[in-house]
Amino acid sequence: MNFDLTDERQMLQDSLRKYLADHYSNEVIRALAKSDCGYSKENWAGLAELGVVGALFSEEDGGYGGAGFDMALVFEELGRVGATDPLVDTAVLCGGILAALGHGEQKNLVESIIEGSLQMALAHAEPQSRYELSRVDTRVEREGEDFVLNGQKCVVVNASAADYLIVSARSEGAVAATAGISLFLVPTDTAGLTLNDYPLSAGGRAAEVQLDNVRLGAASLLGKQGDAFDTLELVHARATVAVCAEALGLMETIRALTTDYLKVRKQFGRPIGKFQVLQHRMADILIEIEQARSAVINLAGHVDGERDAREKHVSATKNLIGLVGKLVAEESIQMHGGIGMTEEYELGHLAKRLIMVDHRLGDATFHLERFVELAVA
Amino acid sequence: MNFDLTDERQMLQDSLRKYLADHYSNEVIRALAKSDCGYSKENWAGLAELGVVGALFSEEDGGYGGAGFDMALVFEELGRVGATDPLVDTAVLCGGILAALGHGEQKNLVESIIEGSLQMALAHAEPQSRYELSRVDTRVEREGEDFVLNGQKCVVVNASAADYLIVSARSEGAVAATAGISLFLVPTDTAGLTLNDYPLSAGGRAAEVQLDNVRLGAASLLGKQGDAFDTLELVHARATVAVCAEALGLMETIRALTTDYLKVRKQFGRPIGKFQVLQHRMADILIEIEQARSAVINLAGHVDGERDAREKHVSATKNLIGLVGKLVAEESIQMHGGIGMTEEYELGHLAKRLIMVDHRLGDATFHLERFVELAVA
Amino acid sequence: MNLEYTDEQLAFRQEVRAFLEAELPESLSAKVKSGKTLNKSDIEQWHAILNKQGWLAGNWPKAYGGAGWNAVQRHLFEEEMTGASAPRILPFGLAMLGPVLQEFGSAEQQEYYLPKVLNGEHWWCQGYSEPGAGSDLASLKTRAEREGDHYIVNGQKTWTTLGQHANMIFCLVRTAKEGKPQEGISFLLIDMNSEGVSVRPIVLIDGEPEVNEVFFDNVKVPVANRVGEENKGWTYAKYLLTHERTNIAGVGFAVAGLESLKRIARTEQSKGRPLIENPYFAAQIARIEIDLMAMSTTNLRVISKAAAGQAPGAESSMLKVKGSEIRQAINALTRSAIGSYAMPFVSEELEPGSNALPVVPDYAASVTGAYFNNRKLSIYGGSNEIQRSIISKALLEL
Amino acid sequence: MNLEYTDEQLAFRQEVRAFLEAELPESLSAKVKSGKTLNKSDIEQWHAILNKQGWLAGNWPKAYGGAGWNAVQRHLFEEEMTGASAPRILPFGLAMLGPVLQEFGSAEQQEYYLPKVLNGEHWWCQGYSEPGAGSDLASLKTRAEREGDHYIVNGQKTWTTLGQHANMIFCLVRTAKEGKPQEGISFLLIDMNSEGVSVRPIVLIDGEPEVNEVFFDNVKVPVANRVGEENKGWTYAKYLLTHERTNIAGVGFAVAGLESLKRIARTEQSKGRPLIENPYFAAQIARIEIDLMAMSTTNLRVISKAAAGQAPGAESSMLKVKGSEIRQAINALTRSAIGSYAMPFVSEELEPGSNALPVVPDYAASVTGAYFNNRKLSIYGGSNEIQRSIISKALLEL
Repeated sequence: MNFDLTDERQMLQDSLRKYLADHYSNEVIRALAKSDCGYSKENWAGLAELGVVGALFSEEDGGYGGAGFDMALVFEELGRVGATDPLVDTAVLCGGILAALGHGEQKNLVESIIEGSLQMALAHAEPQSRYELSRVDTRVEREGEDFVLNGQKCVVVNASAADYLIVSARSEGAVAATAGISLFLVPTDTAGLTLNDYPLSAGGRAAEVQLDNVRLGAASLLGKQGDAFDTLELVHARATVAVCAEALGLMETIRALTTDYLKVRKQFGRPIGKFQVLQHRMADILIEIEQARSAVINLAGHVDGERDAREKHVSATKNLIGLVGKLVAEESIQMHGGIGMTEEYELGHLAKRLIMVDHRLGDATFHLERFVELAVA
Repeated sequence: MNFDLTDERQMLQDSLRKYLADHYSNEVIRALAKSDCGYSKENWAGLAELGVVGALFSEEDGGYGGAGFDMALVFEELGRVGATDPLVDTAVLCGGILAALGHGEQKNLVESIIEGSLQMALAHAEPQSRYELSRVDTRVEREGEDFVLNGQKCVVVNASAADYLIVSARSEGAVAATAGISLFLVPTDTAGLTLNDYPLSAGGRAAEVQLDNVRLGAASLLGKQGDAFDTLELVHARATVAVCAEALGLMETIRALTTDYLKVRKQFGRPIGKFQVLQHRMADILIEIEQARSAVINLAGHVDGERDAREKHVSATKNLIGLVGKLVAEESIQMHGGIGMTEEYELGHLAKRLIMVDHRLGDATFHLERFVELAVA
Repeated sequence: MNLEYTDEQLAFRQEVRAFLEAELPESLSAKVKSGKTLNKSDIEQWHAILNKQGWLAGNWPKAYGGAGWNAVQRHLFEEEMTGASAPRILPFGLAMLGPVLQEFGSAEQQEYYLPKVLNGEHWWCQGYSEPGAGSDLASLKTRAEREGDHYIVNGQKTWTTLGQHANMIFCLVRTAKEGKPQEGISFLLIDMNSEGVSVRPIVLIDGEPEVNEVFFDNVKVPVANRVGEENKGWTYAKYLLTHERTNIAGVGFAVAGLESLKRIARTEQSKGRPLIENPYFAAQIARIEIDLMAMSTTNLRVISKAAAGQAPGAESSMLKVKGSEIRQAINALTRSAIGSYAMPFVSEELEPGSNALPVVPDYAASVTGAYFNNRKLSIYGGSNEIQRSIISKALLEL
Repeated sequence: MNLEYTDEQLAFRQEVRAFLEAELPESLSAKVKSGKTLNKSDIEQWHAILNKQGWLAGNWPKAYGGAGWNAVQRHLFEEEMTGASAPRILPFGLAMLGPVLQEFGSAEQQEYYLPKVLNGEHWWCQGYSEPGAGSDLASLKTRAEREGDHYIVNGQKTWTTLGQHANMIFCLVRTAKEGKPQEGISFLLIDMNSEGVSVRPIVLIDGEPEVNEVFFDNVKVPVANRVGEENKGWTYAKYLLTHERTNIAGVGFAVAGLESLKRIARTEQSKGRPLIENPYFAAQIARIEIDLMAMSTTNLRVISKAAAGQAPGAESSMLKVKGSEIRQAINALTRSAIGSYAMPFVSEELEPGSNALPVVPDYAASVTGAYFNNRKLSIYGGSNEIQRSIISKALLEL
């Protein structure tokens, strides 16, 4: 049992923290968040050069880490500065799928991701699927050697900046069956693919994706036909480590901002941090952030292990992070008062990102129900 | 729209409050609560003489009121002093059933209840029924003109002091069907009836009731065979007004005790009521007690009306009272500190009664689910 | 005890309902229902319709052109308004300034200003808060120095809601530095077109410029524009805050919000069934609905007292806290209900008639913005922390 | 980062487990499992078994007859103990007094008292709290006046847990009135059989006489029974409170409590199905379990730091607050789980071997009592309010 960072991870944390301090000031981040692309391609390249993208992949896959604790480290740091880079989408989700299922040239794309020269997006969720991973209504039909896809995907983060989408589609089985789901590697300029791109309230961009008779060659299939669910579940578990660690980083910065504000903001002749009510509420926030940190550690420590324990921790951690994130965001805005409501103060961007974590990969309610199914009943 | 008491109810409140002040001191109540019978027969007679029991019955049934607001008034006052008299059991539940279903001599018993000369208990709940009114596993078989009952009833409040039990039993239908439930008037000395009597932690007594081939004459049937559910539901709705109003009275006294304590108890050189944290928590308690009061008013105002609105308010109010009761009891103990944990301080008895309200007639969780079924989904 | 309205009250409600059915433009109610942004002319149009009916100022006495309704009538009116998705009446001139002028203004001020509030010639905004003075309102620093017939005003106000549309602002300003902070404050009416007044929008976290900063740089304000006595403004301000608390619980908004949430939860799917049938989600709706049922009755109890002439005291604070908590809980659960469609921020979708390709379901477009915007409910008008302190002092004497 | 124990640690756990399997009397574990009351001889029996193994004082150095375990070993031992439903080791002599004597006691005191703690000759209880001094411990009033070789002690202590069984009490007493309240306190060891000591049981709201008042009426205590210097007792008391905080989170109790809750919820029925399958109930279990999973890891993080020699500071306060909240939530939900069987109070059913006809299911008998009794968790050992103040001062510097 050891909760210290290894020397290698400590070095990564130090260099990443320094890079972020130099390139991810709050002003820069907030401007980038609303830019056409939603993040900075230069910064992305810088992260890749630093080995940050590679840290999310195992040595076997050409990276330098890839364990749960590597992801937790990287994303906590990114969260601390409120970064909007689509590392979850390109690297953890799509990179993870390519590493697991890619064959031949597909697998080479992992190298491009690690180098920072490739952007990707996972087009999996659908308007009616509500976080349920196995609910896929997009259809794939075989026509000769080709695959033809029809359907609709929603809130595909990073889609318009992506070189490729990975698209899920069903060839057989009921709409929520785990069997029968396949994944395809689809260049974003493929005919029949329509992207309706838009900004996200917490920064970055996403798109609604329409698939109208999208015809793909046999080589576009990732892994075996109808057999993608286990990989989807695994990469979503890994992505849950990422977004939960990001949330933790966000909480830490928000907590620090709020504590600082309580010391300088005066009302009724004294710093508001001298009011016992706010002291005790901050103490509760601190306690809950420690809970969040422990939940992230639990998930990071189990994500590389066997499936049942892994998924139990996925749902436990995502539920807890969703609830604590809401508490921290709402309480920090409340304690700031009016200033906390303004777009130009740095809290706003961070609080919005923190709230939005609950809308990715299943919210607190979804995972509470899932935890009951996995661990209670 | 009028939230004032009518003159008649104001008079009843005044006289009841005076009687309780004279006869229901906290010391007396706590001693009685643990006595062999669980309450005082003299006090009961006094209440009856005052017209308090009669206030729970309509004029048609020989009483002087019987509306939801009459019950709310009476039970709030009884709650304020922490009274343990089994008025819910004898008058609201059993008296209500007799008034609704009784024929001939059975109905005359209502008069005895109003006079204060008869005690009763409702033997309806069973070890597996968990607040579900229609779940009755006790069987009744017809043998000639007689009825023969077999089964087990649990936590029958006031059973051993009762002259009669009203016992529910099923002659047909699945175990949780609303149709097929009958009610019988059973003298407590009937052969085959075994009472295992015990004290309750919040005062008063109850018994486990065993029915082994309890043979009853045809005249013991209340109403029509198999047709008792609607009446059971109605009297339980009325009993819910009673226990919720009792809870409200308990909350008011507990709140006053706690506020007083905050003013006299000193720590760190000043009354603990000067600490902002406790002030704000007391403010929240006050807000929630107002919620509780409104919930009781809502239920009292709808209990005499049509079934759907009535039952929606039953579950809404019982859920809210359960949650607020727990908050008020726990917070008041916490703010008192050690003294609040002791049996000899008056808070303990009141807090226990308040907590135990959630274990009668369905708890907060049961009624949340029921409210969803009745009003949300 | 009686939860039912009198026949008279029911008739009044029927009258309001009929009026709204006939006169509320569908173009406006559709915007309100779907959470679209109302522009200036929308608000002016609706105020004009109400004014024509004599119902714009329900709380004003008839002598001043108001409807002269009692608290129950005002409540019924509010309830019907929110139920019909009518735009809300802006409170600044009508609920806030009007009563102050009627109580403390000179006859000239009443004659000059009150009709202009009603006919829309004056769009008022509120100049109370300052950057340094939030909950501690009395610590305000904007100063007005007397020079002959004028005050010279310098300073800054903030959180001025819809100040971008206003041509008039009522302000608390400091006219004396001695004594307690409360004692040197005066109440001034300032033309926003005066030289030296400038307005800067503040974009809130929902992305909308709802509030503003207002700067005063040597602004000349006639002494005649002072309401009441010099240095007595705090009294008038407190009076105003009491009146602002009409409908402080926001029951109508909560009821409409809950209905909208249920509608969405019937449309959204969870595992192939309507979301509302999911027990884990339904339980959260039920908890809010149960709280709202009780709070509505608390609200009626306070209204009933007010209609009988008893001034509500700390009960208003209780309604403020519980009311804002319930509305915020509804906003948060509605955000949960729309799932990943809470993430997009497509401001064009809030503008009716936009040509942008729709991204999210119509019911989802305003949900995230409303959630973030309504965090203000527990901050403004005296934060919930201030309200709790009021309650513990007034009702518990702690 | 690594959540797994080392091989060495796993071997230690195995050793503990094997010992408990072999040596823990089934008669004791059955009582613990069903929440029955342990009597004095039960506790003495279990202490003697542990002492024979050399494991009674895990936290003491070997030189004093302890096991000399580090924080991780102590944690593993606790975990196995609660997992096996072993009676808990009473903390008064072992976790509280022992470390104080080892750090501040004279050689004579160490030689005289420590072996008697281990062999059970002395049953210690704690004389800290007083009726007027709860969270404000330093305001204590029991006074000790010097007369030659003795102190004459007068005053009253309260909340003395299991004082009815004790023959020794360690007390904080006031030996000087000057200066800050903390400065005039001394730490005395008092024989409960001394003339002038009397004990009065306090029945708590669960109906059990767990705690006591202890009165001192001109009690002669040899000066040699003072630990450390006169008027420096506050320092020793604080040291003791730090040591009391070992296992402050109560993870083992929470884990056992949650398992018991789930077992009950699998037995209890709701609408013809096991209660645990009811989503409204299961959701509440799940929330607690998720919180407990996280808190267990927070606990391990603190233990891991302690094992590495870093003294836990305000982290203990965080564990105290969260740990007590989780345990109280488990108690409350278990009470809900047993439905109307929470109402009976049949004290005989808590006594094993009672001839009374059983009223409630065996698993239900102690549930309501435990719920009420464990309200103490957020009150004693520094109330949760005190802990929050410590956290905000130490970690947030507010």
